[in-house]
Amino acid sequence: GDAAESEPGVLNVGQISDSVAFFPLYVAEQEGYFADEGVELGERPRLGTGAKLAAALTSGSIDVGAGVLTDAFNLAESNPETQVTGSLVTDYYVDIVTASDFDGPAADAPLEERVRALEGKNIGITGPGSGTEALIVYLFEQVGLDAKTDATLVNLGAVPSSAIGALSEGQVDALAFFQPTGQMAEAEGVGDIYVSPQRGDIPDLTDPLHGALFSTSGVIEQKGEEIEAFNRAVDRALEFIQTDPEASAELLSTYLDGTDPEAVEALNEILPQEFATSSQVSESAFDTAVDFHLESQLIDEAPDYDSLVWSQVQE
Amino acid sequence: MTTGSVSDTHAHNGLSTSGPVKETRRRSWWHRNRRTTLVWGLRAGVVLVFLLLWQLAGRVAVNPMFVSSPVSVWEQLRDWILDGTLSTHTWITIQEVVLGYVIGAVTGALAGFVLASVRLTYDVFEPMMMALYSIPKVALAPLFIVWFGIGIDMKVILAAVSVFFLVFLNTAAGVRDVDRGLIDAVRLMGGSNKDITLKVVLPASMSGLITGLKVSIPYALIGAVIGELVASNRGLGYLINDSAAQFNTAGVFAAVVVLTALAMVLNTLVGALASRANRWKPLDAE
Amino acid sequence: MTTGSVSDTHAHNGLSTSGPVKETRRRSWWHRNRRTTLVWGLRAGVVLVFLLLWQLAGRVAVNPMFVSSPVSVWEQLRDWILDGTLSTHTWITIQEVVLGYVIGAVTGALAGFVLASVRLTYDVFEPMMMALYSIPKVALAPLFIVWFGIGIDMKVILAAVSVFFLVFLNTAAGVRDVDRGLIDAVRLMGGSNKDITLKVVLPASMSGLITGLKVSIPYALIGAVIGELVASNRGLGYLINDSAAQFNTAGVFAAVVVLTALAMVLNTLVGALASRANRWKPLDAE
Amino acid sequence: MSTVLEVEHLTKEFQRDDVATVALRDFSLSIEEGTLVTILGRSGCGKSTMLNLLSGLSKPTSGRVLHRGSPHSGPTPDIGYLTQTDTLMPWRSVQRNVEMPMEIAGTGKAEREAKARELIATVGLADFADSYPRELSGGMRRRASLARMLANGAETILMDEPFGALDAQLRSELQRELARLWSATGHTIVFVTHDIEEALLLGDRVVVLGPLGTVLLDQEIDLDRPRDPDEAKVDPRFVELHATLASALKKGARP
Amino acid sequence: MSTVLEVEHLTKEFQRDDVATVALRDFSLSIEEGTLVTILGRSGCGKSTMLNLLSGLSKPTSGRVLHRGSPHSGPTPDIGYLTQTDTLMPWRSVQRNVEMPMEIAGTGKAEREAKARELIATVGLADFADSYPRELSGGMRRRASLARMLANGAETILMDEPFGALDAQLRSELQRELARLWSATGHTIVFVTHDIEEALLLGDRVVVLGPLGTVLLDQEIDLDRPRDPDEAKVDPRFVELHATLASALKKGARP
Ligand SMILES: Nc1ncnc2c1ncn2[C@@H]1O[C@H](COP(=O)(O)OP(=O)(O)OP(=O)(O)O)[C@@H](O)[C@H]1O
Ligand SMILES: Nc1ncnc2c1ncn2[C@@H]1O[C@H](COP(=O)(O)OP(=O)(O)OP(=O)(O)O)[C@@H](O)[C@H]1O
Ligand SMILES: O=[N+]([O-])[O-]
Ligand SMILES: [Mg+2]
Ligand SMILES: [Mg+2]
Repeated sequence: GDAAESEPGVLNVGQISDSVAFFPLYVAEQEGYFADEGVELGERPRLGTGAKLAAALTSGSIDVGAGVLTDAFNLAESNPETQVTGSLVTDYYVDIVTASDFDGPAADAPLEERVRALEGKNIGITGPGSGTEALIVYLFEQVGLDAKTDATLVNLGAVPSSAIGALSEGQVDALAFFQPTGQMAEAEGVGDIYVSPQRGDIPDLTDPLHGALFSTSGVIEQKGEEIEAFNRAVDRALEFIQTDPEASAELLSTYLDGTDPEAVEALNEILPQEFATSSQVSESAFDTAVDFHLESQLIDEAPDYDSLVWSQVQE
Repeated sequence: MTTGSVSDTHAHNGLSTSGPVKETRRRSWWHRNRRTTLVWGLRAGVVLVFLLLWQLAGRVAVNPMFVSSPVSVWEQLRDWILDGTLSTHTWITIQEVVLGYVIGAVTGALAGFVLASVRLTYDVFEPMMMALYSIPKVALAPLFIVWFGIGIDMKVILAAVSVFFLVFLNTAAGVRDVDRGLIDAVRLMGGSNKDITLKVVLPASMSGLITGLKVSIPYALIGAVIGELVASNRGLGYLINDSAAQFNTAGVFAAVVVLTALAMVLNTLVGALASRANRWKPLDAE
Repeated sequence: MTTGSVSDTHAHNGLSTSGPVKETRRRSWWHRNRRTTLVWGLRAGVVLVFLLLWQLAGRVAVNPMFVSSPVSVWEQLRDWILDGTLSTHTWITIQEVVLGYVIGAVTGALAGFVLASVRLTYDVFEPMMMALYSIPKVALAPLFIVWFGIGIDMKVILAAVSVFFLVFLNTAAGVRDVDRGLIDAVRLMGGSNKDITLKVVLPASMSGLITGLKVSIPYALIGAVIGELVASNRGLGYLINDSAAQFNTAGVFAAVVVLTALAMVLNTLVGALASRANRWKPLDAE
Repeated sequence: MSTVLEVEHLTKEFQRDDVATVALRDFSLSIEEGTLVTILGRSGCGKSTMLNLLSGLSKPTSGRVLHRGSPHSGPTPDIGYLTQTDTLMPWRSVQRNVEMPMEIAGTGKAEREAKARELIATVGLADFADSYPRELSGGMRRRASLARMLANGAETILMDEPFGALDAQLRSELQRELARLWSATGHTIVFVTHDIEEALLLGDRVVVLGPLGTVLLDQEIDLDRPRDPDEAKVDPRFVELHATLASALKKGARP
Repeated sequence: MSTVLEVEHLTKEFQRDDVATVALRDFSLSIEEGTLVTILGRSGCGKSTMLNLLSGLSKPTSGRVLHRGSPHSGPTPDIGYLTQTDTLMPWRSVQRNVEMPMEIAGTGKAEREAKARELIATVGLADFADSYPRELSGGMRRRASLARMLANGAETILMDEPFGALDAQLRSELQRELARLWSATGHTIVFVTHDIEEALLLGDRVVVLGPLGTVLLDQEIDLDRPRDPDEAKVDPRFVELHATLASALKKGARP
C-alpha cells in the first residue's frame, strides 16, 4: 500500500463522497486548474467514511484526504503526524430534515422548540462519530436533552438516496444529513429543512471549518510542493465559485447529475457563502469547530491550531 | 480395555449359521475420548499461539492503531460485559442470526429437495438464482431500506437470503447425487414421493445438506451484521461501526471476537447434527 | 431416428459370449437438443415475464425512484456502452473477479484435498476457518485498506478469500465422502497418495468441488464489488456507488444487470466443466 | 390359471450418443399366476434388464409389459423385486432396513418390529439385527436384502441371483425355505439363476434365454416335490433335464 | 518352496461403541509360493476379512501377517486382490479401468492400451471396452474387475468369489483360463469360493474355514491336471474329496 510514495509528482487524493463539500475539487479538475498548477492526480477513491479515509492515509494509498474536520480530529488522536492542509467548507453543511407530515412547531419557531419536537423521534444519521450525529448531540445538549436516550439515532450510511427513501417511507421521522439531502427532500416533496446551521439557525455555529483537507507530516515532507500546488488549484476553484455563479451553477448541475434540478437550484444560492474563500485555515473558523466538537462530545480535548494545522495554511 | 463375557451367538431360528461372535468390550474414558481431547488441545494451542503472535505484532507494527492487541481487546470486552453493552447488542444479533439462519436453512433445504427432484424447473431457475445471488446486497442497501425498512426484519432477511442460497445449492447437489438404486428400492416398496424424499433422499443427501448448513453459518452472521451496518443503532454490527468511527480498533476486534464465538457455537451445533447423521458411516481409522 | 447397420459383435477372442448388440442410431438435431432448447426457451420466458412485471411495477409503485424500470435501465446501459464507461469499469471488475476466483478456487480446492485427507488437521482447523469467515469483511474495511491498500490487490484478495472458503469446505466434504473401496483399489495397485488424489479422490469428489465452484461465483463477484465499494474509484462497484449517490436507481440496476450477466457467464463455464466431468453419470431419463 | 405378467414384442435399448445398445429385441414371455419360473441365461444376455421391465422400474423402448392385464405405470408394492445389486439403505440397521417396506405400508410399530425380527431370523441374521449393512459380509447383505423383500408381502416376486453369494449349505436351506413359502402361499415367483441345478430344484418351468432375450428353451419341470437336492440329483429325469438345459445354454453362445 | 504369506495367531475385531465383533480369532495359515489354494467357508465366517488382512488393506487387532517374511506395512502392487465388492471406477470406461494399474506402474500408453485390450478380450468384453461400469451387467462388471486385477501383473493373487456371478459355461472357461495362467506363470493364488466343485477343480490345496477362522480342514488335492470338469466329476477320488469337503463345511455350522 505505498503506491503514493513510489510515485513522486503524483498526488493521490481520497475523498468521502461526491457530496457538495467536494465540489471545489471537481471544479478545479474541470477547469484544468490542477493541470495548470502542475498537479498530477493519481488515485481518486471515494471512501465513504472518515475511518477509511484515515486508513487510506495510514497505508499510504492516498496523500491527501478530503473529508470533514471531525475525521482530522479523530485521526490526530491516534496519529500525532496529522496535519490539516486546507479548508473547503466553512459552514456546517448538515441539515435536519423532517418528513413532510412531521407534526411539530413550524420551521420558523424558536430553535429550542424545534429541537424539543425531535424528542423521542427516529432520526436518521450517516453513522456513529459523523458530523451528522454530532449536530443532533449538540442540539439536544443545548436544550438539556441527551440524544442517546431521548431519541433513536439510526445509522443509514452515507448514501443520500437511502436517507430520502427511509424518510419518505416513514422509517425515520427526521434526518440529520449533509447537503443536498435537504434540498432534495424539499424538491421531491417528501420533507422540509427544519434546522439548518448554514441558514444561521444556530448562532453559536456560524462559519465553522467543516469541509477540510488533511494529510500527515510524513507525506508533507515528501510532497509538500505538490500539496501546495494542489491548494493553489483549490484556491482558484473556490474563487471561481465565488466570482462566476453562473458558470459554477452549470458545473454543479453536471456534478450532481441525477439530483432534482430544483434542489440544485436551491444549492446554488447558498454555495458561495458556504465555501471557504481560500484554502487557508482561519483560526476563528477552526476554533468555532473545536468548540462545537467539544460540546457535541466528538472529542475530549481541544486540538491546538498551531500544531494541527499545517504551517503553510495557517493565517 | 476390559473384555466382557462372550455373548450367546447361537442362531435363534431356522438356519444354521457360521458367524463371528460379539463381545462386550468396554473402553476406558480416555480410550473413547482421546481423539476429542487431542483435537481440543490442539485447537487451544493454535489459538494461544495466534494470540501470542498478535500481542507481539502490536509491538512491532508501524501503526499499532490498526493492530490492537489481545490484551486491549480483552479489556474492551470486560468493560462491555460489565456495563451491559455486550449482552444487549449480542442478544439482538443472536436473534437476527438465528431467525435468519433457521428461515434460510429450512426454505433452502425444502427448495433444494423440491426443485432438484424436478430437473427441468431446476435447470430453468438455477442460473437465475445464481444471478440473483450475485447482486452485492451491501450495494443495494438504499433499496433494502426502502423495501424492507430498518427494523429487525431487514437484517433477518439479509441473513436468510444468504443462507437460503448456499443451503439450496448444496442440498440440490446432494439430492442429484443420490444413488438411483436406493430410490428405486423405495419405489418398489410402493413408496410415495414423500417416502422417497424422507427415507432416501434426505438421509442420502445429508452430506450435501450439512455442507450447506456449514458454509452458510458465516454468511448468516455477515448478512445480519451488514444489515446492522447499513441501518441500525444496535447489534454487534452497530458496535463495530461505532468503534470503527471512533478509531477504537480494540472495540472492532472485541465485537468481531464475539461474532466468531457465535459462529463457533453454531458450527458446533451443526457438527453435532452431522455426527448424529453420520453414525452409520465407517470411521476413518479402521 | 435412423437405424444404422448392425455392427459386428462376434467375440474377438477366447471366450464365447452372449451379449447385446450395439447399433448406430443417429438422432436428429431436434431429438438431441430439444431439452436444451426447451430449457433456454423457458428461461427466456421467465426473464420476459419478470421484465414485464418490473415495467408494470414502476407504474404502480409509491415511489418510482426506487423501482426504476427495464426501459430506463436499458437506456442507461446504452449510454454507458456508447460513452465507454461500461467497458472500462466492467473490464476492471472482470479482472478482479476472474483473478480472485481462480486464486480462491485453486487454493481452496488444494486445501480441501490436502486437509480433508489429514483428518486431524482438518478437525483442528475447520472451526477456526469458520470463525475467520464469519468476520464481516465490510466492517473491517479500514483494516483491509491498511493491510492491502486500495488497489486491485485488495479487491482480488476480497474475492479470493470468499471463494477459498466455499470451495475449501465443499471440496473437503466431497473428499470425505469418497468410497473407501475405490481408494483401497488404487492402494492395491501400488498407487501413491498423488495417484489416489488425482485418480480417485478428484473424480469422486467432483460433485462437491463443482458445488463449491458454483456457490462461490456470487461471492467472487460480491467480494470484488465490496472491495470497490470500500475504496470506490473504479469498477462496477464504483458505478453502483456513484449512481446511488446521484439518485440514479436506473444506474444502480444497470450495473447490477452487468454483474448478474457476469455471474451467468461464469456459471455457464462451470456448468460446462460439470457436464464434462459428469459424462459417465446416468442420465435422469432412462 | 391367469397370467400375472406378460411381455409382448418388447425391445429395450440403451442409447448413448449415437450408439444404441440393444439388450432385448422382440422379446415375449408370460408368467402364469402361482408358478415358480426360473430363468437361466448367459452373463449379459438381458436377464436383469428383463426383470427391471417386469418390475416396472424401467420402461420398454417399444412393446408392452402387462401386469394383471394392464400396462405397467411404474413399480408397485404388489411386485417384490430382489435386485442383483445391493440396495440396502446404508444408514439403517438391518432391523430398520427390513422394517422399511412395512413402514411405508403403514404397519404399526410393534407389529413391524416383530415381523422384521422373525424374517431376520429366517435368513440367519438374528445376531446382526443391529448391524449396519457395511458391517456385514457379502452373503449376509444378500440375506438381509432377501428378508427386506419378503417383508414387502408381495404376491409376485422377482429375484435376481438371490443365492449366488451363499455357501452350498445355506443356499439349499434357503431354497427349501423358498419352496416352502411358495407352496404355502401360492405366490408367483420369477427366479434368475446361473445354476442349472438350482433352476431345476426350484422351478415349475425353466426358461433359457439367449442373446437379446431369445427364448432358447421353455421347459416344464415335471419333477416331484418336495425335491431333496441329494435325491433329485441322482434321479434320471433330473440328469436328463440337466443335460437339456446345459446344451440349450451352450447354443446361446455365439460362435 | 518358500512361504509367501503367513498369518500367525491373528485376531481381528471390529469395535463399535462398547461391542466388539470378533471376525477371526487366533487364526493361523501359511501360503506357499506357487500354490493355488482355494478357501471354502460358510457365509460370514471371515473369508473376506482374511483376504483383507492378507492383502495389507486392513490391520490385525493382534497377531501378524507376514508377506515374504516381513510384516505388512500396507497394500502392495506385488499382491493382486479381486475384492468381493465391485471397485471399478465409475467414471472410467472398461478400457481405462483396466489400464489403470498400468498407468500407475508407469507403463507407456501404447503398451498399456494393447495389453488392456487383450485382457478385456480374454474376459469376453471386447465389445464393451468403451462402456462405463454402470452400463454392464453384474457378471460383466465382475469380469472387468478380473481383467483389471490381471493387468496388475502381481505374482500373488487373492480372489474373493470371482466367478460367483457367472453362468456355468463362462465360469468353466474362466476357470480353465486361470488354471492355464497359473501353470504358465507359477503365480501364487488364494481363491475364495462357495462352490465345492470349483474348489476341487482349481485347488492344489483346499482350506475349509469354520467360525472365527478355525481351520476345519486343510486338504491337499491330488487330482491330475489339467482337470476337465466333465471327466473330473466322475472320478471317484473327486467324489470322495467332494464328500469330505461337504462334511467339513457342515461341521462349520453351529448347532
Ligand atoms: N444402462 C445401460 N446402458 C447401456 N447398456 C446397458 C445398460 N444396462 C444394461 N445394459 C446392457 O444390456 C445387456 C444386458 O444386461 P443385463 O444386466 O440384463 O444382463 P444379465 O443377463 O443380467 O447379465 P448377468 O448375468 O451378468 O447379470 C448387457 O450387455 C449390458 O451391457
Ligand atoms: N466393518 C465391519 N464392522 C463390523 N463387523 C464386520 C465388519 N466387516 C466384517 N464384519 C463381520 O465379520 C464377519 C466376517 O465377515 P466376512 O466379510 O469376512 O465374511 P465372509 O466369510 O467373506 O462371508 P461371505 O461369504 O458372506 O462373503 C461377518 O460376520 C461380519 O459381520
Ligand atoms: O458528511 N458528514 O458529516 O457525515
Ligand atoms: Mg444380471
Ligand atoms: Mg466375503
